Amino acid sequence: MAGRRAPARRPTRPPEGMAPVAYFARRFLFFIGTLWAAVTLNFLIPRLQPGDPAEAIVSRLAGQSESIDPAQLQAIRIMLGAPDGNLFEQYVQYLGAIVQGDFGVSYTYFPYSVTHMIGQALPWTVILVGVTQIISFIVGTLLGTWAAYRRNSRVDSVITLGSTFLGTLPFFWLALLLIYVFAITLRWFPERGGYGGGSSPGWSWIFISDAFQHSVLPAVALLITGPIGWIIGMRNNMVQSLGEDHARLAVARGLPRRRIALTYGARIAILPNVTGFAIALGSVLGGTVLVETVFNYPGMGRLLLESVSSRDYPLMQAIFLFTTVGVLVANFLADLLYGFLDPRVRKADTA
Amino acid sequence: MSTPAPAVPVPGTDTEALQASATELSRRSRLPGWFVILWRNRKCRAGLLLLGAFVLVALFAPLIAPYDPRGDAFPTSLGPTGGHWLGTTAQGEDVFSQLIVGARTSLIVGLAAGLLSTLIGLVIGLTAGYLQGWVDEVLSFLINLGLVVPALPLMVTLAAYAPVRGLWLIIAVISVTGWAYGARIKRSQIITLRTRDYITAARFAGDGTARIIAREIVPNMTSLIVVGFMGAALGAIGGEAGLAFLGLGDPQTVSWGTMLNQASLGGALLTGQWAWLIAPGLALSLLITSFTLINFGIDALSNPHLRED
Amino acid sequence: MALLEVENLSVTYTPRDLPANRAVHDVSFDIAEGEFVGLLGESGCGKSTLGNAVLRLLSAPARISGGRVTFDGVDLTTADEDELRTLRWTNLSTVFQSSMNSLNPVIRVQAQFADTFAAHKIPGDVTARATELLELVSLDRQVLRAYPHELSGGMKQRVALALALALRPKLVLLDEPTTGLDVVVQRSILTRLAELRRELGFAVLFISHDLGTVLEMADRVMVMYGGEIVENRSAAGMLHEPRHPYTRGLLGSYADPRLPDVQVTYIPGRPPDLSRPHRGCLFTPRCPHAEDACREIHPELLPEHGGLVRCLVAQEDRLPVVRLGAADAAATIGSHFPATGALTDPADTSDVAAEAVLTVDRVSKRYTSRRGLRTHSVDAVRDVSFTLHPGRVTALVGQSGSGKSTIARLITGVERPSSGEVRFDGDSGRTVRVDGLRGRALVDYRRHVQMVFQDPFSALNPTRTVAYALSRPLVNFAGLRGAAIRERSAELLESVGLAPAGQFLDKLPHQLSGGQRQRVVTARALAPDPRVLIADEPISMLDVSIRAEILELLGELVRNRRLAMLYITHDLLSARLLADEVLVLNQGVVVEHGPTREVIGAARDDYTRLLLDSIPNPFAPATRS
Amino acid sequence: VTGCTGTESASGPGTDGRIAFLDYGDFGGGSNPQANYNPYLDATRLGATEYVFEQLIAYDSYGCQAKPWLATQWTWTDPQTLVWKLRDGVTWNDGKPFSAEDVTFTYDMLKQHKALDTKGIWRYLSAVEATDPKTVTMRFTQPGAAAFTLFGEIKIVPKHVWSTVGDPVTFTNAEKPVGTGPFTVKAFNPQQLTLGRNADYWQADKVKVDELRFHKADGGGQIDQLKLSRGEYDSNAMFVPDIKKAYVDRDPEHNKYWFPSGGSISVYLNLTKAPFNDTAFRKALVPAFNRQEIVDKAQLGYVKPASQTGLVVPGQAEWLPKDLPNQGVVGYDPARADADLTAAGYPKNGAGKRVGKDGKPIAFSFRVPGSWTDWVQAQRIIVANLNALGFTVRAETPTPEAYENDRAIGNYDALLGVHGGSCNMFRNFQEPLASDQSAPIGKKAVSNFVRWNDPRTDQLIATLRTATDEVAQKAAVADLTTVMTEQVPVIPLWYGAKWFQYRTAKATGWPNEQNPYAAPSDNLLIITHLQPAGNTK
Ligand SMILES: Nc1ncnc2c1ncn2[C@@H]1O[C@H](COP(=O)(O)OP(=O)(O)OP(=O)(O)O)[C@@H](O)[C@H]1O
Ligand SMILES: Nc1ncnc2c1ncn2[C@@H]1O[C@H](COP(=O)(O)OP(=O)(O)OP(=O)(O)O)[C@@H](O)[C@H]1O
Ligand SMILES: [Mg+2]
Ligand SMILES: [Mg+2]
Ligand code: NI
Repeated sequence: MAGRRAPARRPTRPPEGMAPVAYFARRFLFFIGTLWAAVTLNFLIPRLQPGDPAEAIVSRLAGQSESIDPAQLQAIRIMLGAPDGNLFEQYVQYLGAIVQGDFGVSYTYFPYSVTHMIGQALPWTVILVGVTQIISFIVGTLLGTWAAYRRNSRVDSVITLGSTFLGTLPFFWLALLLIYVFAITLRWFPERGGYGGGSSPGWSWIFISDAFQHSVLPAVALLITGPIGWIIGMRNNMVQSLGEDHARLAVARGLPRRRIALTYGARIAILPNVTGFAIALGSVLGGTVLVETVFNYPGMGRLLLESVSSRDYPLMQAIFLFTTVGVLVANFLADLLYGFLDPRVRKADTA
Repeated sequence: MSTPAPAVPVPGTDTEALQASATELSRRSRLPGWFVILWRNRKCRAGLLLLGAFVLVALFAPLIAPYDPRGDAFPTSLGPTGGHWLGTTAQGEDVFSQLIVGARTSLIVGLAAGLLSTLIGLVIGLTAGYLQGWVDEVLSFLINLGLVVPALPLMVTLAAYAPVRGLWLIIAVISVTGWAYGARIKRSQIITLRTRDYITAARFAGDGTARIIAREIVPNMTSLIVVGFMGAALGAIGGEAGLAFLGLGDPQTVSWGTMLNQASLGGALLTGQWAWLIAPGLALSLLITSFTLINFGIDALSNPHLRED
Repeated sequence: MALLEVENLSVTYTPRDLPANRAVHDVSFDIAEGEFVGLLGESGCGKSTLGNAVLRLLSAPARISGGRVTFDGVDLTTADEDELRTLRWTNLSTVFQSSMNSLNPVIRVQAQFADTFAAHKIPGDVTARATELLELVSLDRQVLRAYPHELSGGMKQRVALALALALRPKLVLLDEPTTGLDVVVQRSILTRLAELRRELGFAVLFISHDLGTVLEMADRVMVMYGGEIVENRSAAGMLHEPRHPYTRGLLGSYADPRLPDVQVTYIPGRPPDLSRPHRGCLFTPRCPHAEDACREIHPELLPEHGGLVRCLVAQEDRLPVVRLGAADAAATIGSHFPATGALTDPADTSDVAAEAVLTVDRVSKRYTSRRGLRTHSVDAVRDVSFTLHPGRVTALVGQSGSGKSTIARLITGVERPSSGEVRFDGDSGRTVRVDGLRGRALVDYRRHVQMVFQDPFSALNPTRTVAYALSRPLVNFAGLRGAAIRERSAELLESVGLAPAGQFLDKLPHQLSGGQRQRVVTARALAPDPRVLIADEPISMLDVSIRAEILELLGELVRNRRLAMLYITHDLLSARLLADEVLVLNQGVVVEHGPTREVIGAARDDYTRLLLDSIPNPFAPATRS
Repeated sequence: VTGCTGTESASGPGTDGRIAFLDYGDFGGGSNPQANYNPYLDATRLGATEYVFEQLIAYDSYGCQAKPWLATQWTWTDPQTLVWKLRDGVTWNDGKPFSAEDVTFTYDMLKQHKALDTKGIWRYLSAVEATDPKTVTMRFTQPGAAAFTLFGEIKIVPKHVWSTVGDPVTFTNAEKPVGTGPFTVKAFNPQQLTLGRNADYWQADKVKVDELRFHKADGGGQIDQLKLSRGEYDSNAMFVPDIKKAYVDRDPEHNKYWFPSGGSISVYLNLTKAPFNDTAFRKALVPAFNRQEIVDKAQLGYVKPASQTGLVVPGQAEWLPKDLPNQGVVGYDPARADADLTAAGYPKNGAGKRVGKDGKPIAFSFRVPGSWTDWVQAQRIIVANLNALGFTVRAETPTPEAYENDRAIGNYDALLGVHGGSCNMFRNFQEPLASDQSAPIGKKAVSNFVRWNDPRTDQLIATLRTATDEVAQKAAVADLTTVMTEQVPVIPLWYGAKWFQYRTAKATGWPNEQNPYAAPSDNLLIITHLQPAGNTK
């Protein structure tokens, strides 16, 4: 006998008589509250730690085998300027600046502003990671669907086992091998960077094709490891939903297998993945530290790693803020979207 | 109307089959139920065996490893030879010994961080989902916060700022950044479970909240919890390796991640020491694969329907 | 050639952790075109399994272990998926026992119709056709735009029925399509079904426990026992001259509640354990006419008296003759079984001597829910008052959705009333306000007040065995420890007719049939030996014989242990048999309240009369077509 | 390489005995470099500034010799006055003539904007004046000899451009930077920086390279090492493991390297704690470390064991006292260390543990930054050496930040530190040893992290700062090296290396061990020495 699920009861404590406006206002307040908390955390995390950006810069310049020139340290301290006031005043200033969209000047790229630096890195990350993320999701979902549809067949084994093995290869390692094989040995693709040394960034055809060639290997690395989660998740969910009575009845109704797989399996099985996907998309803004590092890709991940290691507070804070807001917004949208996709969802509970 | 079919034997001629399944039942019942359920799934069995092999290697690492993993008395940058199956590092350490000992680190990190973050997620998710009300509001807020604070960046930051980088720091960092998603999923799951009639029925049977959660709700979430645990463990193993690869790991520990990092720094590609570079990567992948394979059997734990095939 | 031919079909469950179970054994029957065939049988005897086997919808661990099913000349047991697919629904459709869950939760009703049409390449306007189909089952076209969760259980069942008829199939398999529906709705659906069948001419295989309905509607009735068909004859023949002792027993368990005197019997004993080998006739241990030969020889299903019967005694014509056609039929047939199993309606002991143990005082409940952006509220219960007394049973009847379960939840403290109060008079004469109880106090309260949940599919934890479910109240309230728990659990199972108990204790809910689950739920509620029992439809999925037996068990508890009971039901016969007084609820309001006999005998309220009129009466020749 | 589009074949020149282009390694500016040719923004400027701007003198920082550059001549008229004669015929690359105005403007700008004075030149200067268009006079607040080497590092910028700049601190100079140097910026994107030869350069005849191409690389990872080994760089400066096998052997004819020594890497003992405050104890430890093993194992044999004197030998050997055996490099001699320790009052107890004056076993921690793997490797050897002597030493590997912080505030027992290695003897000793560079425990010390506080050392350092004549300077340095060997404020173990790889396929004339005319970082000196390879292969 197939799984019977008790018809989900309405919550026992419904939000009595709450008007829709109030409901949205509440959700929005919740959103703002989380945003504020995240922003505050982003302010505090770097500041609560010991360390001096000037020292970090100088020691990076000097390298580990050279002694540090105190005069240089002094000059850099002056250049960066010490933050004014106590922590609270700094916090107020910080909030004020954020509201105005002013993130300050980057320490590592002085005198370029943080906004400028993020503007440089963001498109690369958004395009590379965003596109591969979406492709991973689509491919993963399709493969997972296929595997569940052909459960226990050879296709299922090939998909699940194959993707399991490939997908769990450590991804920086995979990246290295890809570079070695396809860039260094075969010389099919450039070995790193977002574009070649000779081309100048812009909307020219040459540049775009150059950038595309440079993005192939990192994209492949991301695509090999990306879909596994979606595949397994989708397959598991779908196996479950295909075992339910409504799917059994669909069989009895003589619906084509494909139709059953899609509307009675995949359509339901995809729901739990929506939030995960939204969060994944939201975190695209943070880039992928590892891939970008291995491929020297000029995206947010590498910028972040650099800002952290050289204690570039303004840059670090801004990147944190970006990723946080990205995930938060994605999360918020996913919640709203979920209500549309899953008619059963009890709106009060998705908060 | 057709005439009834000719006589057939008395019901129960397939006694042998019945007997067989009964003896099998008793033979198996000595093992814990969850294990039997997992063991039945072919892929899951392969995963369990693989994981078991890793665990054994990790447990007996000092016995298996031919040399001290940090002993650097050998010629440097050797390729695979009879004495050094996977060659030596640029410092003259035996790669094979490091690989064996590194299994320990990866397993410890995976299990500890997986457990820790699952536990945090479970406690917070379950409390929020079960109690609801303002507790839920507060905890949901925390969960959301944990969710939006970017994990890897935070991991990088914490690892970079912590004064001393021990293995436990890495574990703590990974757990602290990794619990939120699980908590969220568990919360929403428990919200759908807590209003089921059988939960109310358990209250009628006089069970307390703690018992209801532990005995009625959790079994229905086993696959979710275990999958969450494995996800966290995988994340931790990969995370440790990634941090180590970025140079943010604990250089004192021998782990596959530090091996990769050192292979990379030590110019394994340059000197053509493929074994040094490939071995830890493959080992890492196999370990993670074993987890994913086990995952195939997990569903049957909380969905008895899936136990039959 | 018949439309459906089933030959020597056997189905075996081979679960991994339990002994294999021959749920269906060597079953053969035919259904001719346009024929309406009823399938009766004890709960758990394999009816649903047989149905699934015919549709080839069995899933592991069940498999067809022998025999053939031929539909319209096509061998279904060997047909490949494509062949099956074209056959399905255009020729052969079904409504599942769990039809409440058989609609896709994420697409609208309209889409489910559209799917069906598209799959079989039926051209034309989906909306128009679907609207027409919904009208067949008396549903508004608005329903098309709804998602399944927005419909009530009865509506979902009707949608499922409309779907089943969508392609004008030649055969419809209905597995308890109306369980859980109140008599009025049930009546209207079945009347519709009969009309449709006349119009469209499809054949029906109708699985049900509702003897009255089956006998009234079917052309021919088959009776299953222990995985076998034991009798197969025309409905009239079955009604007037049942030949198999089991059939006779079943009929003896049925009566028309509207009669002035109602008496039913049940068949003592337990069905055979199909995981064990048996010799001889499976019914022998319970059969009043069993002879030595019965213990040795397994009888064949052979023609006899114009039907088929699987009974040596009957075949050799040594059965006592009963030939009935009137209202007293059932009672007389039942008398063939020992009187131990007899149950008459309670004497009008209208002494309200005992103090009320539970008082419901002007209780109302309003639900507010949000659908999209709109909120709307339902007054599920309005201003209801009544009392429960030790040693008395109060029946609560009423339409589906009238608020019966809501009252049960309010009384047991699962939910709080929006207004009014519920009071309980505890041991020490202390009165507690139930609507204010929390934590420990609530647990204490439930030591005395237990509830049988309406939906046995959700009231049992799918991951917990029967033994665990039963052990909890025994540990918490009865204070049992160790082996005593299992012993007492087994006793409880036996008392609700699940025997041998050992076979059930280690089963998981999904390995039980609907009726078996329902009895586990009842056994659990009885475990703490409560003073008040709220039973929400405790017998809706049981066959009439077990119904009678459980009613007797409950009746005994009421009489001997001075149990106070609120008995919620759609089944007026059982209300009549068990209850001292009846409350009729309509849309949350009590419309009639009085001693059972009075309410049933001389109903004043229109709605109550409607309820009574809807009860099927197979014995009234007028209703037969 | 497929991905490289653009200028690959575009540059025409390269005939008539010149080199068409050379491929160099990284050009600074972080992982995502932005156009920045402000020569004073050390942290963020791009490598091109080295070739666009010039200084008054070019310092050969290997041999520690000043070469005339924009200035042809300089004289100390008194210990506090220095007069520069500027070179004739020098023009800015926009055609404007170079004059003393530019020099005074530059120095005055550094005075006004402390953030630009990364060498701290105005710690010594009091005024810079143009006495005539070709003469600049500098006045010092005190005898200024100690500051002399710094002049080699101050790039001179054109007044006519920089005087119009609002705030030179945030000036990126991104559009066609104007300088006097041998190259101009030809093209830039974050992946590649291309410099073109300045045909009007004042010694244009010496510059044989038409184009320099710098390629973005991040800290010399595997990929860069591979590219280097395949000969894709004509010159680079990065760490390469097993360089002989990985680089030289791939093309022994052309692939060369030279790793001259940099600063000393030494054991820093916290001198405020016992037993490290005991000179005899420290002195006994000098032979306790297996420097050769560290060099071989942790440093892949690329460097040399360091001299206890604090000087870099053999480069600075002429500053050493003549009678010093083995130039102050002490060999590994655990037996002697053991004997000396016991003699100093630190015997081993029954359990083989070395005990302090208080009779308790001596246990302490030894820290190195965790991410510096070669140091971690060295740490292992050091700890093993110490434990072999009966100490109980914990190896700790904090993050570089934590390490730096604890080092500065004196919150440590023992760690590895770097000092010295420059041509400025004053700095070499003042930074690690002068008491004014120290601070109480808990406060950040500038650079005297061991907290050496010795009046005689301070006095010698003061002498070094003021002495303009070489004899006095040498005497002071010799005395300071004696302080090092006798009082052992720190224990140098090995010299950091300056990585330098070069190929002779296109160009010859690179500095190397045989011809160490410049350190690898002396870009102007090198570029004016390069010659086309005899046969262009
Ligand atoms: N998955 C299973 N594993 C083992 N036994 C099962 C399983 N499902 C059902 N059974 C057993 O098979 C028998 C027949 O079940 P079935 O559901 O066909 O009964 P039914 O006649 O439809 O009963 P009801 O009237 O209560 O619905 C029952 O005894 C039941 O316990
Ligand atoms: N949690 C809830 N939220 C909103 N409405 C509810 C809720 N529970 C019940 N209702 C509504 O209250 C009414 C009464 O429901 P209830 O379950 O008490 O009916 P019932 O008499 O038990 O019906 P049935 O015979 O079908 O079991 C129905 O209209 C139902 O839709
Ligand atoms: Mg059934
Ligand atoms: Mg109800
Ligand atoms: Ni290239």
